[in-house]
Amino acid sequence: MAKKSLSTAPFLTVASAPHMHCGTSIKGMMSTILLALLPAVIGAVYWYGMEAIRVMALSIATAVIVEALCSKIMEKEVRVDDYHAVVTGLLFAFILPAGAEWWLVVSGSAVTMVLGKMLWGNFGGAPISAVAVGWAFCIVSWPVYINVDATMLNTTLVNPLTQLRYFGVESVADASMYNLFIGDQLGALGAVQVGALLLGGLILLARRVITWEIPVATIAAVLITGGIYYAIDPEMYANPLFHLFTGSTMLSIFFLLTDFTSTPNTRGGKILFGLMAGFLIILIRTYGQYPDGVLFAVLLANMITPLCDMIKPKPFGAR
Amino acid sequence: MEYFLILISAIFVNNIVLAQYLGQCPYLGCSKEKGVSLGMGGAVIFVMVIATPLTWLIQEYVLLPLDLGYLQTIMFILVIASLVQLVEMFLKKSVPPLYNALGIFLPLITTNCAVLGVAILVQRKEFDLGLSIFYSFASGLGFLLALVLLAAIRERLEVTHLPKSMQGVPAALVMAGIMSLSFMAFKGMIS
Amino acid sequence: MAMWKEFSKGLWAELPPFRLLLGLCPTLAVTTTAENGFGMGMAVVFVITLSSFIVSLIRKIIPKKVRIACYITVAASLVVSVELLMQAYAYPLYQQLGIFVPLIVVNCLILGRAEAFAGKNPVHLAVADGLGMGIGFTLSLTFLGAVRELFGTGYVFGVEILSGSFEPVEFMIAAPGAFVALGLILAGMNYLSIVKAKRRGEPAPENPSTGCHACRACAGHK
Amino acid sequence: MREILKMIVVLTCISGISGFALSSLKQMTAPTIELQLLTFVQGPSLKQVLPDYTNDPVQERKKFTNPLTDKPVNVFPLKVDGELKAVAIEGFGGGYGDNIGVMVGFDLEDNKLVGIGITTMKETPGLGTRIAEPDFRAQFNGISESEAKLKSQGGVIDALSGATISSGGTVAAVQDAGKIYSALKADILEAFK
Amino acid sequence: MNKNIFILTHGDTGAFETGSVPFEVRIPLNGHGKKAVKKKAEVYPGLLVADHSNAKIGDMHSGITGVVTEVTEKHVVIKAQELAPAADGEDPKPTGVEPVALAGLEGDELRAALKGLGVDIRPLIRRCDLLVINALNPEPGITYAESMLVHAKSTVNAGLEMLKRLSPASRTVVALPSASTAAFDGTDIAFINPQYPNSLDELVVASITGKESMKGVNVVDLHTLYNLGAVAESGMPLTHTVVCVEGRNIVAPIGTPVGALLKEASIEVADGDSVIMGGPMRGEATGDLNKGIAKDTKAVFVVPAGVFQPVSDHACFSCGACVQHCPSRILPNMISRYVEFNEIDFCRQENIGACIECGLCTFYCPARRPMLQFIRLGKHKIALEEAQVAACALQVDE
Amino acid sequence: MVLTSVLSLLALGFFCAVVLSAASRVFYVEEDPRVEAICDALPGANCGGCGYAGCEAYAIAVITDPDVSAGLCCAGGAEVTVAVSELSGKAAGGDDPEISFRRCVKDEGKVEKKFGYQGVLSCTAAGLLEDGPDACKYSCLGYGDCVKACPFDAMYIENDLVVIDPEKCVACGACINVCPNQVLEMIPRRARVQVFCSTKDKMKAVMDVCEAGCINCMKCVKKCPAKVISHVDGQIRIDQAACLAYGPDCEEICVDVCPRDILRLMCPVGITAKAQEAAAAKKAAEAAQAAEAENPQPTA
Repeated sequence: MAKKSLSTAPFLTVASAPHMHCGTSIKGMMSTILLALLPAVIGAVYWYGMEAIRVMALSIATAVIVEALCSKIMEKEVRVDDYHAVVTGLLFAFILPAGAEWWLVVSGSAVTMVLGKMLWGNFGGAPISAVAVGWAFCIVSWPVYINVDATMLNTTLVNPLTQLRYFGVESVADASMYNLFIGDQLGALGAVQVGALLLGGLILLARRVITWEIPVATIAAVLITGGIYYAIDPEMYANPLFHLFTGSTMLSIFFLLTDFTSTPNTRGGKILFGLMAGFLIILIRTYGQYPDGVLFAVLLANMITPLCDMIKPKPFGAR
Repeated sequence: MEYFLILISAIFVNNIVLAQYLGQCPYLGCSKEKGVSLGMGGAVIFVMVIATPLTWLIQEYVLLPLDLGYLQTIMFILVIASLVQLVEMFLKKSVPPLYNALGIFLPLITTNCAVLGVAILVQRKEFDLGLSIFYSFASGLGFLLALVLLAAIRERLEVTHLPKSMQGVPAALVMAGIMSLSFMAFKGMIS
Repeated sequence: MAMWKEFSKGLWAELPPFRLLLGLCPTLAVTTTAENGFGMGMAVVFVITLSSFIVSLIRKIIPKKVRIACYITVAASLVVSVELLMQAYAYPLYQQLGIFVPLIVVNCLILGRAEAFAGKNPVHLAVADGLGMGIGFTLSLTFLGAVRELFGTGYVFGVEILSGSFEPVEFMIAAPGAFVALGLILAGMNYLSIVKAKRRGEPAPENPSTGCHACRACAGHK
Repeated sequence: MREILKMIVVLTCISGISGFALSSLKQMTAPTIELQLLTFVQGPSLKQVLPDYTNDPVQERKKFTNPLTDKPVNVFPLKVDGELKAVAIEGFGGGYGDNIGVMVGFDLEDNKLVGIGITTMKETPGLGTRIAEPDFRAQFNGISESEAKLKSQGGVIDALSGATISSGGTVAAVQDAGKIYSALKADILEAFK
Repeated sequence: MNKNIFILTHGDTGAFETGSVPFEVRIPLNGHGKKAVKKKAEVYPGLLVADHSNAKIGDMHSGITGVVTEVTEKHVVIKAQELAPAADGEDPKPTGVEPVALAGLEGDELRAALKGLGVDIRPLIRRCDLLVINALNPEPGITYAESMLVHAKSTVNAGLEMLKRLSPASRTVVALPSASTAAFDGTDIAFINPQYPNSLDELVVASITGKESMKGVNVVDLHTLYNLGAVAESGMPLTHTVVCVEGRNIVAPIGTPVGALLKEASIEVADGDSVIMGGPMRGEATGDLNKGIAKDTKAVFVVPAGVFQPVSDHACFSCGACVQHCPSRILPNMISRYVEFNEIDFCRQENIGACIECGLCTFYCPARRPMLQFIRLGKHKIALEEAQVAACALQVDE
Repeated sequence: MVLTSVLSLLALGFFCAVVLSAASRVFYVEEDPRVEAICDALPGANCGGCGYAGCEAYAIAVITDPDVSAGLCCAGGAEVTVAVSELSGKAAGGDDPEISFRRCVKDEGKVEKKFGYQGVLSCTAAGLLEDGPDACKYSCLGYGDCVKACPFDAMYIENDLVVIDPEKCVACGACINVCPNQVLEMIPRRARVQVFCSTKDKMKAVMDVCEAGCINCMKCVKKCPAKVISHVDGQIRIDQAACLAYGPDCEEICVDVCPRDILRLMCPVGITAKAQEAAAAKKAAEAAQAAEAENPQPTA
């Protein structure tokens, strides 16, 4: 019955509990986001052709290179293989006009990565949406070059938001929601693929990469605020659905406002955050100087993120 | 309506900190913690709302009749400095709880150019007395808002792996820049 | 020698806007061009030197309770003088600096130096200190202005540097650009210090702008 | 008590001395400042009014008293090769930010406007500031004072889209200058002829 | 990942196996001051090896026949071997101990007797109004509970009887998985949805009482009840316990080395694997295969290297997965950051104390941050700080 | 014009002064005179750099809170620190400067890892799991909790061990309590002998895991003529103050008797190399003299 002592004991690994993991990873999440962006990429290529591919490729390449370089300079681990630079680069390309100059794409993408991510210590630190920062930087610096109307002279599409801004609501009264939905409108190359982005958003929701609170709250706020204006005077203000289906609204709802690092975590916080963002979208579009201020709304909503996180449920044992 | 426009303008469109660069020292100095930023913001509103009508009266009844416009700066600052010191002494003696809440921020306000800035701006805009008081209150609210937002974000940045050279003030400055950038969304809202 | 020491500290070790973080309002507001930065700096040099001189001169007769009022009166008189002189002899600059000239008076740099140094030291040291601080301030403002002007317009001091296909980055001369540029310059200074310290073989260099108190280990914060 | 007395005396003295110093300085610099003001504020706008004048209108300006307000008014003669082409008068009208100052040139022959130039304004950049652009200003060239109104008011001027207040302010300033001009016309003719 | 892995019902897995006698046992001591045996002493099953000075902590007994090879603060090592037969002229060596008649004892005497038999009575006699028997499998992968209720029902019943005698509670509730058919005479039954975090004591109590408070409630789990029942039935010292080794339920002597148990279940352990004593969600990994199981070791698992991504020091990127899954409704992401940056005050503000250490935050974290470890570290630091404050207060008083 | 301006400013100045002086009388509040004195010593810039809202707040904190250091004012610099420390009665630096010291040489002892640790990179966290990954549970774990705690950047990790930079260490003591294994200790910089191990284990346990660990042989305790070495809690301790007081007469016999080289002669930390050389040269010269005195060379 007596056995010999255990043979050479293996060198075990000790970690703290729990010892299981669900298997998700940042890389996996980013791949899912890329997958969700795929329909919009296809839509962009369909409507804008090679130009769109050029802008997207340039932007992604810049983002990846900038991340690697900055990580090197900061002596941090280079983590380009988690694809988040790819996602950021692609999202940034989505808000550019298809005819953007190469230098605009490169410098904008670089600023997006530096000002929006790397200065805050790579992925995880930034309290703001990098893409929105990049866009705001570009629109302040080069308003003409990022303007879709100024850069896309050779297209037959019309930009509904510019129409609304400068020619009043009559000019867009006959815009077909279906056309807007399938992306038959002039705008940033990816942001206006409304239907494709909605599909992508649903993929993200189904794969549990994002939760329903922010998109639903934002859509609700856009519809309600827009609806109130519309109810006050349909001759002056556009249909709320029009706001939802134009510009970068859909992109923001599913991909920018749900950006992980810059948005609240608690359910109450998320809902407040979404409501705020939706409200600001309509407010900026109605009164602001910029035809499409959605990304400004994203930035402004990011500013209140820490305050939103103060709305939290009572912890276990407190009720 | 005019009051509403002034409110929106002073808080969002022409925020004294983010668009007019006034009051930077306390903006960066007192934005490390939310509680402190609330106290500072409250104290600034308090002093502004008292100081602006006083300076307005001086401008209206001393400087303009005597044609001493060039003495505006010196008179205003003298009044503000004395006022701050007076308020501080008064609170310390009479309302110690309030002093403990705001009093510690009062000495910082003497050198807060936002107070003097608003007093001068009010004159340049040629507001009447009621409007001046309201404008100073609105500006103070704008200051409070910017301060609290930055403080909340900085509290979060404290627990972030910032690059070593960004830690502290540089990160706060860049963040303030991005905040100012996002407030540009309101540009042109009131024209 | 003592005078040189007081003078030189303002030029690097205690460079006002970058190291002491004093006087940020004008630093951010007027540095849209190098020229404006320089002009503002010169105005501050004038005010701070003279105010240091006067404050140091009368420091013994000022009662403690009214010293802030006195200092600020002195500073304000000097500022108004500068304003008048600027209007008389450099009007375009006055137009540019606008409201910020009167606000020199609440520039915490001036009151700060009056309290921290001039109110306690003899005249010659106070003047050296004020001059050093003022010149350091001017240099910083000019540098920041030059950077912003260069990227924002392609010009420095009105001389075209970047030309051809360069598209001016208007962000740099807009309000947010001021914050970001200053923040990045501070970060860059920190980065340089860290790299320098590494070269000297110190593995864990101090973060110069935050200082030891930034860790809050000892700063008994609430 | 002694200390309080000292406090009062010191602070009062310092205030008094600075008041004295400042007012002296003010008096010393006042003429220079006025000249500078004219050169840098009104000067450039004169160029807008009549780009090709050859004299120095700031030096040759004459002061009149505005009979409407009893305030002094500067009138600038604009000469081409020694020949008086027009006189310029500054008028003010309420804009969005602050009063808009407009320099208006009048042809002494037919009393029509030769052009306008913006002296001071605090309008919204990109919107209201477009009143200073030549396209807008050119509308005023060669029209009479009564025509210098917005189309909505029955004049010939197109308001800038999105900057109605600024446009209105400009027009009001032109009207203001026109009033001064008509009130002072006789004196002006006498003075410059 | 599939949520099914959190289902805690596995059905009846058959009667418990009795493992072969290990080559040695390493009886873990927990502050047992007096060792009843010395090195080279001969021991037999049931013999007292260590005594605890606290009257509420059970003594330790040998589970096998053998010779003591090492006695330290932390453990008593007994090598299994046949004892040499008694020399001529001596009394035959004892091979066992006499059972204690527990039935006739009451109150303090009963407690003393149970302590002497190796039962930790402290958790059993805690003052309470409501006694809850947590009869769910404590963690995913542990399978003994349902079998125990079928094949060792008598032992469990005996334990329950004894517990009722010990505990001051006026009411007893047994918490069972929702489909269970087990019945207990004179005891209320509550059904709990058998999904992982629901089996934690706090959540069981919350589901039974509707209040998120442990005040006036004492929870005893089935494993403890079984151990108590074994003692109560036989009157013999507690020397064996049930351990679930990767789904097989083995009755093994206390102190059996983990390695021996794994060998018993024919599980190979290689370099880089983790061996976990306890459940995979809350158990402790051990660095030493020789470590002996304790009275309350419910399971032993092996996680081979590379099955799960190793934990990393990646920064939290606030995806919110932990917040979504936290049964305590706290913000583990912020707490982990605050601990990381040593902001202990903020941890308190975020209610670190409400954490019930279920481990779901770490399970779901895509950045693979060791969230639970951060939280435990934070709690540890708070405890240290409070101890320091208390020490200061004492000094001031003096 | 001059007159009006002078008069109006005079009036305003007078008014302010009267109001202020009256207020200072009416609203007089008793204050600790030291607070005022410190306020005077501080720059008064109210820059907030010290972490307090204004100079007065800091002055009050320095006086009332014993934990607040006297050296927080960054605007004032060293002179202010000296002044504040004098006024507040807080030591800016004691007579006998101390330094943090690591009682572990696990690299020399070839201490191996018991297991592969995965998790939070913190000594405290690692120490909570199975007594830490090192075979010796009293070793310096090298995850740098102390480095993070050090406010002066005076520590860094090299080869899994913490290293203390004597130039930067100011003996604030922040690192002492954060070490879960109590490896760090404050010693006088002049300390001559120090124990390089902090184990509390018995001889055999130590010999199993470490080639350089203290085996508690007690030789040093027995041999010390000053009786300043003691064995407390299973650890060798030296009463440094008493050791320094006794002086060098013992010729550091403890170092000689230690079989494991755990007690070592230390170069007094913080004394420059030049001074050491000078001391060594002096010692050599003395030794030579002594030798000469003992064996007088035959003179020709």
